[in-house]
This record gives sequence, C-alpha cells and structure tokens, in this order.
Amino acid sequence: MNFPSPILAADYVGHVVGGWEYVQGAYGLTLVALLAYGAYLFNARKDRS
Amino acid sequence: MSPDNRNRLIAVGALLVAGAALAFIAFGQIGDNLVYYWSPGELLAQGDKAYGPTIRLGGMVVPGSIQWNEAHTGLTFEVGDDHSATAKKVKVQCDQVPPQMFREKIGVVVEGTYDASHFFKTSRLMVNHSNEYKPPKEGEDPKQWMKSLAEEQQAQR
Amino acid sequence: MSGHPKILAGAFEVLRKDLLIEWRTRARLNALIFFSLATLLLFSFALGPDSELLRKNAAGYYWLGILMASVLSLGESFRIETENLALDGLRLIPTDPRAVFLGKAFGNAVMLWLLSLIVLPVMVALYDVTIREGVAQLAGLLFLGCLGISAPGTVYAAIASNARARDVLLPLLLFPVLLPSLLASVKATGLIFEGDPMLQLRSWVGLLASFNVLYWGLGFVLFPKIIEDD
Amino acid sequence: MRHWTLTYSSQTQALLWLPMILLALVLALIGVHVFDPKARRWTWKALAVIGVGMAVGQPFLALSWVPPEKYMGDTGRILYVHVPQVWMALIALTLNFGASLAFLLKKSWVSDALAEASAEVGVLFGAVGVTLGALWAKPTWGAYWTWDARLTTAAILLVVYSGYLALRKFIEDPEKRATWSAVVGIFAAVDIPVLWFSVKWWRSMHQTQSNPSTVDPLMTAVLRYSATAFLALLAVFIYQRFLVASAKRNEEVALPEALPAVGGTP
Repeated sequence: MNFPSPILAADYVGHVVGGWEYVQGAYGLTLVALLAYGAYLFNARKDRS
Repeated sequence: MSPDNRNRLIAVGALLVAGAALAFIAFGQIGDNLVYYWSPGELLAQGDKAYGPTIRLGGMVVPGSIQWNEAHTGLTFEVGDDHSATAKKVKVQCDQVPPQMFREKIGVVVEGTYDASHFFKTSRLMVNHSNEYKPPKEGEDPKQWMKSLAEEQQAQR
Repeated sequence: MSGHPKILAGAFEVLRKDLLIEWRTRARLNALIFFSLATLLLFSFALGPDSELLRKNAAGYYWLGILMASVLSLGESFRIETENLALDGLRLIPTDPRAVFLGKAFGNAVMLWLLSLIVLPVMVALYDVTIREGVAQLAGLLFLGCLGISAPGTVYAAIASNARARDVLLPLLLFPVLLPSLLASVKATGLIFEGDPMLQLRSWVGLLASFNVLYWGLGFVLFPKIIEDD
Repeated sequence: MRHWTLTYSSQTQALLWLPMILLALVLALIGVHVFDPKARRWTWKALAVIGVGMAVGQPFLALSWVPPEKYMGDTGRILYVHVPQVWMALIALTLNFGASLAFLLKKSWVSDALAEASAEVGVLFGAVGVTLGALWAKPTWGAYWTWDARLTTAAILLVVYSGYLALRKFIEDPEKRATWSAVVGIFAAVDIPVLWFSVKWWRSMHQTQSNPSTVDPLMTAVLRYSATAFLALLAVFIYQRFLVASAKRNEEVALPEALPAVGGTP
C-alpha cells in the first residue's frame, strides 16, 4: 500500500484498527464472554439442583 | 525431636530455599541484563559486532528527526537514549506504516538489522507507551498532533 | 538428627536401582538417542537448506530435541514402577518418599544429560555450530538445564503415570511449567554458540539456577503428597 | 471527531469518591459472604445485583462519559476493560494457590471445590484480558503480540492453568484428583509473581504498572469503578462455580457406599 505519507497512513489505519467500532468491538467481546460464562453457570446450577 | 517434627522442619527448610530462589529471581538484579531491547548507546558500544543479527533497538524518537522520502513510502527518524542533546543516537529506516501513536519524543522499539551504512533497517516499528494516561486539554482534539504534522509537511512543500 | 543422611542414603539407593535397571538393557537410552537424533534431523528438513538459519537457531532446536526426548524418558521412568505394582513395593519399604523423588529426579537428569552429551557432536556437525565459550561450560550448562527439566518432570510424570491418557497429559502439564527454565537454557546455550558480547550468559545461568532451586524445593516438599496413599 | 470539554466542577470532584464507596461495599459483602455462612443465601444475590448493575453502566462511563486519552484517543478506552480483567484473573488464580495450599495442609472438599472454581474463572478472565491486551496493542504499539517478558509470562499463565483444568478432567478418583491438582496448582502459581513484577524486573515493551499519580483522576475513577464491577461479578462466578463443584464432589463421594455427604454444601 502506498499512502501519501506514513503519518496520514497511520491516521487511516488508526480509523480501522483502533477506531471507534474497534473499541466497541473490544467491549462487546468482554460482554459476550462474561454473558456466555454466566449462562453456562446458570445451566450447570440448574442441572445440579 | 519426633520424626513428624523433623519432617516438618525439612519441609519448611526446603520451602525457604525455594522462596529464596524466587526472591533472587525478583531482586537479584539478573533482570538488568536480560533485556528485550538495546538502547542506542548499547548498540553503538557493540561496534562491528552489532552488524548482521536481528536485534531490537529501543529509545526515544529524537524531535525534528522524522522524515519521509519523496515517494512518501519510507520513513526515517533517529532514536536517542533520552531527550538530552548529548544522547547517543541511531538512524532508523522503516518501511512499515507506523502505529497511530507514533510521534516525536515517544518511546519506540524497532526490530531489524544494523549494518555498516549506520542505518538501522526495520519493518517492525512498535511504540512503547508510558504508564501515563491523561485526557486531552480542554477543546483539544485527541489526534490533533497527527494532523498538525501532516499540515507542517504540506507547508514545507 | 539422622534425617538427612537417611533421605540421602535412600535417594542413592533409588538412583542406584534405576541406573542398574537401565544399565542391564540400555534400551531407554538407545531409544532416546535415536528419537532425539530423528527430531534434530526433522528440524533441519523442515527448515530446508538454509544453513544460516539452522546455525542461528541451533540452541533452540537442540533443547527442543532434548525436551521431546525427556517426555519419553520421564514417562518410562515411572512405567517401570507402575508395572508389577513396583511402586507399591517402593512405598512399602521404609524409604522416605522424598528420597524417591531425589533419586528419581537425579537419575532422570543424569539420563538426559548423557543423552544431550551423546547427541551434541551430531548436532554440532548437522547445524554447523561453533562452541565459542568452552566445552566444559557447555557441559555444565547442559547438566543445569537437564536438572531444570527433571525436577518438575519427575513430579508430573508421577501424576501422569497414574492418570488416564498419560501420554497426552504429561507434555500438556509439563511444557508450560518448563518454559522459564527452557528459555534460560536456550538463551545461555545460544550465547555459548554465538558468542556473548553483552555478558548476558551469567544472568541467564543465574535465572536457570534460581528456577532449578525453586522447582527442586517445591518438588521435594510436594512429591510425597502424590505417592502417599491414604 | 468528537470534541471534549472537561469540567472539573465540584460535583464531578465529589463523584470521584463514588467508586471507592462502591468498592468498599463490594468488599464488605464479600467479607460477610466468606465469614458468615448463614448470610450466603442473600450476599451472593446482592453481589450479583451490584455486579450486573455496575457492569451495565460501565460501557456508558468508559465509552462516553470519560474523556479519550490524549495520544491514544478512543483506543485508550480499552484500558477500562483490559486492566481490570487481568487483575481479576490474578486474584482468582492467587485464590487457587491459597485453596491448593489449604488442601495439602488439611484435606477438605471445600478447598478442592474452591480451587476448581477459581482456576476456571481465573482462566476465563485471563483469556479475555489477554485478548483485549492484544487488541489494544495493535493500534498503540503496532503489533498484536510480541514476546516480551510480560506477554510471555501471561501466555505461560494461561497455558499452565489450562493444563491444570485438563488434569482435573483426566482423573476420576476425586481424592487423587484433589491432591494432584493441588500440587500442580502450587507449581503453576510460581508464574503469578513473575508475571506481576515482569515489567519492573525486565526492560520490556509493556508499560509498568500505572498508579493514581500517572493516571488522570477521572480515568482513575472509571478504572476503579470497572474493577469494582468485575470484582462483584468475579465473586459471584467463583461462588456459583464452587457450588457446582461441591455438588459434583458430594455425588462422587456419596455414590460408592451411599454415605452421607462429606463436607457438605456451605
């Protein structure tokens, strides 16, 4: 990729990797992991009781 | 002493030795030498021996040293031991798009090779962020420095 | 206060017994030699004809070869006990279990060390390595590295030999725990091969020795918990 | 690009204490939960309500209320999930070490079940924390992963404890499983202090630990808030997983001779 300048290129890359959606994605990942584990625990508890 | 007590004593002794070993790893200063990267001073002190193998170089980007060539695909800058004027410096040639944080006076680690041309050639440029987290000043745009640098370049042309 | 001599004497007996069994057939050492040679060859095949690359990473491949062989060796050292319920016999004689640990772990270290020394010339020829910092230092470092593998290795082999799927379990448990000492061994060996301009050798050996003391201490205290049957 | 105006009004200043109060509340509830078995019927529910409630508010505070970082911009917001997640992993795995040690000193199904629960939850939080760290490293450092001391020890930590969890699945005899996994848990715990101090011992890529003097007060407050939310969730997760493990243990121990349950569900 030939960007007009490395600095502008960094700005461009920064908008894709590290942009707003990227950060939201990271939060979403955390949320999904915690929810999934919570659901798994809830199921396991139901089976045991 | 009963066998039980003696056994306990031996166990405690062995654990103390193990703990001492962990403490030695922690505070024995062995870490000083096991570095992830070399500073420019350390690299230059190597002389010819640093030519060839893949090494990591870490330091501060020297203010005013960031340049890119006419085709705007390559990036060169200098890495110094610290901000002082007398600090040892190494020129770095990078063919990778620098990360978003890259700017003057920031810590960087570059992975590549050094040779007789006295350019450190790298295609892996990493920015070493400090442990400081501050908000932008009032009204300031978080990424303004990048635009300002780009504008500076425009003005120079 | 006759605790220490008794443990040491017991450890010596276990060590003597294991080495005697090994010496009678030499089957284990022979198998290990061929296995690690095959591993070293495989690395050079996998990397292709780039001899520069091989030389640069020789220390890493060499230690990986020893590590792969160690899993077989450690597993075997407890298989001779679990067959014919010999471990129960070992437990019944009035030996301190810690003596069993010391004897077994030291025996395993010696076995690995012999292996590494036998394979060394072949590795040097195969990977075109020069030993820059002295053969005696290298031999000492190799022994230290083997001690680092054998202490946690003996503890984990005792666990795995009694579990289901022991062949999967031993490397699964052992490799990650070995990483710090393995890393130090590889770096130090690499410095002996490549030269040591920044005088880092002592630091890596210090790190390796510290992890050795740490793991031998933990193994010494915890091993009885594994073979004791309540 | 959104612009931020920071107003350190007296109200904002007062708000900065809120996370500490919430943290004290959560810690007090955990304390009651640990020391008063009779209160466990409701303490975990209270913790769950606080944890879920705070976790729902966390993205609002971290993604919208707090200003972006000066140089990293919005990417800096990953701080508020990455750091607390790793903290929680370390807390859980240290608990695993304590439970393993306790089991070897005095055999009890309680400490065995606690060890099982804390290891699993610790690996969960650790895996999420390390993944978030990699996601954060790409835009800021320029690489998802690099083998410096901190990242290497973090990788070792995850693999070692995954091995620990695998071991537990491979042994059927509950007593042997408990003893052997306790031994493995103690060996594994060696990595915890090495991981924590790695950034101080070795000159590495990862920044050293932050402290309130290097982090803006607003950001510190959000970080503390997030840590409190995750701490409450951690406590609930470990307790629920512990109940599952205890129930399983009781089945296993009771089955052969139909003896009354050992240890019991606390």
